[in-house]
Amino acid sequence: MPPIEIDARVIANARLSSEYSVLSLAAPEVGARTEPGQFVMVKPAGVTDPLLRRPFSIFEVLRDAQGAITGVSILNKRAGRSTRRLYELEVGDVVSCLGPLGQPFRPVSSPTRAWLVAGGVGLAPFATLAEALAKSQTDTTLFYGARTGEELFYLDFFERLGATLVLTTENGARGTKGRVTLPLEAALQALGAGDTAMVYACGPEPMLAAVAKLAARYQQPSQVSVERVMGCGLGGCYSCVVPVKRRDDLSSEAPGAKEEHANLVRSCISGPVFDGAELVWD
Amino acid sequence: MPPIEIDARVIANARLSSEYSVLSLAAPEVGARTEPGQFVMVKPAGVTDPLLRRPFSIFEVLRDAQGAITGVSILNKRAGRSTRRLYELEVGDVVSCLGPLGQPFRPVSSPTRAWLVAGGVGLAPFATLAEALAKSQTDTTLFYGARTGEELFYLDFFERLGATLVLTTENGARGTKGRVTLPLEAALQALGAGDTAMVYACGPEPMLAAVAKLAARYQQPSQVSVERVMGCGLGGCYSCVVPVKRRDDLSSEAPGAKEEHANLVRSCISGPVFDGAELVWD
Amino acid sequence: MAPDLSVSIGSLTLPNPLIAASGCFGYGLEYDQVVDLSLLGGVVSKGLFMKERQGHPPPRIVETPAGMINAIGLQGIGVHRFVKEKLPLLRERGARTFVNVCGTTLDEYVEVCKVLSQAEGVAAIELNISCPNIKEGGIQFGCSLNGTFDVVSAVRKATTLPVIPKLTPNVTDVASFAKAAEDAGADAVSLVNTFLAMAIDVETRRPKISNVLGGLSGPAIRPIAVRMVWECYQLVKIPVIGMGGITDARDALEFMLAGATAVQIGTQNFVDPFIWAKVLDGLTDYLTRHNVARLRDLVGAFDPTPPTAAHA
Amino acid sequence: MAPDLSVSIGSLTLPNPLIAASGCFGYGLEYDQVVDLSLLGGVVSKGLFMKERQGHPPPRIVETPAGMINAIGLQGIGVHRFVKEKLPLLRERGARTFVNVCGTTLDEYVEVCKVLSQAEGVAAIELNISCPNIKEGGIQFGCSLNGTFDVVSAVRKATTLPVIPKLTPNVTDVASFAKAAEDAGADAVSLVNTFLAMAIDVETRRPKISNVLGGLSGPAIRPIAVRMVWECYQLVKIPVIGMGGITDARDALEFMLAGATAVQIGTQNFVDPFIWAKVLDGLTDYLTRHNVARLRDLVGAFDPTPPTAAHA
Ligand SMILES: Cc1cc2nc3c(=O)[nH]c(=O)nc-3n(C[C@H](O)[C@H](O)[C@H](O)COP(=O)(O)OP(=O)(O)OC[C@H]3O[C@@H](n4cnc5c(N)ncnc54)[C@H](O)[C@@H]3O)c2cc1C
Ligand SMILES: Cc1cc2nc3c(=O)[nH]c(=O)nc-3n(C[C@H](O)[C@H](O)[C@H](O)COP(=O)(O)OP(=O)(O)OC[C@H]3O[C@@H](n4cnc5c(N)ncnc54)[C@H](O)[C@@H]3O)c2cc1C
Ligand SMILES: Cc1cc2nc3c(=O)[nH]c(=O)nc-3n(C[C@H](O)[C@H](O)[C@H](O)COP(=O)(O)O)c2cc1C
Ligand SMILES: Cc1cc2nc3c(=O)[nH]c(=O)nc-3n(C[C@H](O)[C@H](O)[C@H](O)COP(=O)(O)O)c2cc1C
Ligand code: FES
Ligand code: FES
Repeated sequence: MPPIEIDARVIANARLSSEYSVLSLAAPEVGARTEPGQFVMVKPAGVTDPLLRRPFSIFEVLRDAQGAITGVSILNKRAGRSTRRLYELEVGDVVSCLGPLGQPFRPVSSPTRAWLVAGGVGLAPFATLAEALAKSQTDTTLFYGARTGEELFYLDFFERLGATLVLTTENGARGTKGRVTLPLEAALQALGAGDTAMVYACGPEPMLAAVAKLAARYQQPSQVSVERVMGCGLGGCYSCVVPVKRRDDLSSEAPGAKEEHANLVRSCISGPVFDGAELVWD
Repeated sequence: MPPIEIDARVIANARLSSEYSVLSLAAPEVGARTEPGQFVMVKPAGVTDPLLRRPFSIFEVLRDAQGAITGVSILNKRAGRSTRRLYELEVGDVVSCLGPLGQPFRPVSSPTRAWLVAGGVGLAPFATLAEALAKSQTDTTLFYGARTGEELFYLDFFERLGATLVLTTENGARGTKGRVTLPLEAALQALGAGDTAMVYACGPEPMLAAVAKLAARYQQPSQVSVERVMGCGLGGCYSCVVPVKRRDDLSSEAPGAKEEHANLVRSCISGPVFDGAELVWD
Repeated sequence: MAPDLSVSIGSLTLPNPLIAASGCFGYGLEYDQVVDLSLLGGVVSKGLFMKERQGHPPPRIVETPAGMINAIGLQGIGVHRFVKEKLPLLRERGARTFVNVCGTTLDEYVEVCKVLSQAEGVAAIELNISCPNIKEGGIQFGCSLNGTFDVVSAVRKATTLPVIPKLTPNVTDVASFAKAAEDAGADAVSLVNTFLAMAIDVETRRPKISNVLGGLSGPAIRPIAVRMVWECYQLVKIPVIGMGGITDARDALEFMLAGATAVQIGTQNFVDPFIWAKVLDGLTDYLTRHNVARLRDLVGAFDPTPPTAAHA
Repeated sequence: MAPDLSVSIGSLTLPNPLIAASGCFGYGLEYDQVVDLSLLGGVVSKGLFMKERQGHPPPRIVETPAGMINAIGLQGIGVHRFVKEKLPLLRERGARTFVNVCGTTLDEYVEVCKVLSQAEGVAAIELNISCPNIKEGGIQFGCSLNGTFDVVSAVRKATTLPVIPKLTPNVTDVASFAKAAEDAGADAVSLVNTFLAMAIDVETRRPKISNVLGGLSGPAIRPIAVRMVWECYQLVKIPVIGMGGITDARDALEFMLAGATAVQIGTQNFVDPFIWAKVLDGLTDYLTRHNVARLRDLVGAFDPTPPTAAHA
């Protein structure tokens, strides 16, 4: 289905902290097409600075009391100019929203377990994924790491869906002290022979690399959502490339290519979700 | 007194029509220093596009119920990108405001009469001037021309101050049909021998030229407020020059200058108000 | 009657002057879902060498005031795969395909053009002698009058397709390069490619993109690009294709008034992939308001008489 | 301890690297009421010829995306009146005054510099060989390596004041011009002057400014200017003074990391005449955060190692 472009009104902009907000947009057409793990390219409407849109995972698909889809939300973390502007938007402001875009997560179902590994704002694509997994009653665990206890958001949401929560914080204020990969490795070790867990990950790239390597070490499959600087989100600019082992963009017979670094594919259309084993981590 | 720079909150933005609004700004320090005919350089705060500020006459000096100065307003007419943005501002938005700037009108007092000639948005500097003239009980007439009857604003305001109103519209819907110079010339003709009227004018440049020439023809003094594209409002950029006969910016002994066109002086600091007889009209 | 938007570039007639700029529209097919490619005046492919190329490591772009810097480094599938995999699909969709041709040597330019001459469905060749993002070839030709003349002459002999050298703005006198291209037999010139630029992250003191240097595009450069188009228009007789920061119909018309027969849209396509219909509507609206029957009559219709000083 | 913001340009030591750019600060005195001129690193005067000049008819400026085009045409009071009327007042205020010197001929440059050498209170001469807004002289020197060498050599012989040629960005290889200036005995170079540009009002089909062509300045050009400063820094040993679109401390630092010993602020001064204190505070804040004792240690401290691809 082709992406939609819509000037979406801000329905709400809930500040979760001085850095995080959940920006809810009246974009029912986008919500209706969304699959877990897809993203939107957004910018405040009518504004020429910033010039380019910015990519954000679709956090929630919003519904009214009757269950009709009313829009989407994004979990926005202030990182620079655009994200600061988005943080400051008020109800009624208008955001230009293009999406949904990209390859979604492939949900698993029982007996395979779903392990969602989120680092910080990497939680974003897992709300819709957890909903899909809950629907198919798949055994779901959220491994969720943040810097502090105050930056662990939406725990109720995931609990209500029946997910098991395994929390870590860097300062130890809540959950295990340390990185989210610690409890993940413990769980992988404890996994019964013959049991399978699909390890989904989203977060900072070093975390993604660690998660993908851990999953591989314990012979479990993984799907990771990468974040690259994106100019267009549609495959037009080639700014968002990631190195992959498989050559799905360049043919493998390409002369000379072998001497070069790994095959660079556009994460906006071939991703943002990739098989963790497929990516080249340096 | 040096100008003030202030990030002023929008107190009100009253749309008078689809093109005109009165934008009220919480800038008491600017209001406190304002003399009739001065201007401010404004732009929406925190915005880089448009980049440059735009000049606007100070329309009203705003006061609270106790008479304390609370800010200034501008009479904004949509002409391009900045003025459209200003038109669209809402209460609570912030405008970066620099002023007051420029040379004010020199008010006259009895027995000299004050004739204020306004074309369209050229009404703006006359609200504060009319107040000053009312205070000194100077006999004041407002000649006010607009395209249509709906574009004649703030008539009550001037009536309350005791000014005589002479209105013209291009479509004849209200007042005399035609240009504002028509009733002005009639009044000049009717002026008793020995009587003096100071003709103040603000409006489109062809109107200013016509008014200044009329005043001169009938041996009356005039003060006109000119509008040039301004980059800085402080004398820094030399973008706002107007040709004057007197050489107050270049010394008259300047060799070679005579062969060139008229002397160009910066209207932001030597104006915007000039003696009508001093300007070169082409 | 609806105004006539068609324009001609040598033997080529386009239904309208709006062309998707090279490197800003993938191979065209990426935009299949959002635009009907046949409605565009034309589509320029990403820059193509003989062989595949990986391009530069990311990060490859960074936003700057009213613009962006890119150093993609001409990642691409090579001319053979393009002809085999992309061209047939573009033809099917009714796209008028311009192929942006790169080379590290004069011979490579000629070879790529020969391959394209044998293919079906190529409307014209845009000779990329102006990419600031690769060290070998390319801009070396584009920054030397002799280099420009030589590569255009060589390609001219190798193909009967329209040849449109794309000029770099990173020179003192761009019009002299348009003239060299014309003298060498070019059918048109296109300009501008990007301005060599860089951005530093002051917190890390490192470059913001991996290649350090990249090319600046977007609205920021438009006033310079318009000036360059006007300079070329005054000096050469062949059509000029203008680009650099076009965001709407007004910008497109500014280039056409300055002498552009057609225009390309690059960066704005990232901002708004649905721009094409909006600009077409804007052109029609302008022509209707101004009572102009044929858009092509506006090419070079800029009147240099100074405006009046008073803005009121 | 407060970090040391001072920088040296040849024999000249400035308390900080922030200099008001020529043509963007009147003769300095216009800003007396809003800035303490002695707090600035320096103030560059408007461009001055021997004689007074009227400049171009208005409109002289137009805003463009993240920038502006100007064609003031060097309206000015001439060097004699400057020395008589402005210089004493600037001295009184403790301003370090750089004089921007123009000429229609090589002799005029020399004559103006001689007059300034005899005056009291001139910190340095900025040789304007790069104004795009006048036909005769100026940029003719700035666009030719020999012209640059000749005018700098001639002025070098005529004065003991520091000589700082101001380079135009409208050339293929700006660093070669910096080198020519260095070889001719310049004490430093400053860059960039404005980019030749134009804008057309599509409704009237007329130019937006009376001179048709003008110079583009402001944030739009910053990425190109930074690149040029870095190129010059790598090629010459004399200090480079950088400018082009600086709006805050971060932008100023970007130029210094790229190799600028000092920086000038032009267009942003129009946007915010109170910018100076803000940028000074920003510099101090940066140095404190990064634990750098002397700002000058950051000059050229750019590290070209590519950043990591992942932004998170
Ligand atoms: C598929 C995808 C999904 C994402 N989902 C979320 C999310 O749900 N919530 C969230 O807060 N953030 C998300 N991000 C990251 C978000 O896009 C960046 O934080 C944002 O672009 C920064 O913009 P800025 O103007 O605030 O920062 P800038 O000032 O532009 O830069 C700050 C940092 O952001 C990075 N960045 C800049 N532009 C882009 C871009 N176009 N794409 C990616 N990174 C960029 C820069 O490398 C830099 O490190 C996602 C990114 C991708 C690619
Ligand atoms: C001293 C003075 C007082 C003014 N008072 C008022 C007022 O009270 N109310 C009001 O509505 N307008 C007033 N103006 C005119 C107002 O400044 C312009 O309408 C405004 O700058 C247009 O900006 P824009 O971005 O909307 O238009 P643009 O898209 O920039 O241009 C539209 C028109 O406005 C003119 N213009 C652009 N920039 C400037 C500038 N910096 N200065 C002057 N003109 C410019 C252009 O020449 C053009 O004709 C005044 C101008 C001056 C010089
Ligand atoms: C991401 C990107 C990639 C580009 N790749 C090419 C290319 O492969 N070949 C080429 O000739 N120009 C390339 N360009 C330049 C554009 O075609 C165009 O000349 C330039 O961007 C100016 O137009 P714009 O301001 O509308 O983007 C590229 C530009 C961008 C932004
Ligand atoms: C209105 C205006 C007038 C200028 N006049 C001069 C001048 O007289 N001499 C000169 O060397 N540069 C002149 N310049 C160029 C500036 O000094 C500076 O080089 C350029 O604007 C880039 O810096 P910025 O982007 O900070 O403005 C002028 C620039 C502007 C905007
Ligand atoms: S973001 Fe443009 S190709 Fe992926
Ligand atoms: S507006 Fe800058 S000098 Fe008058």
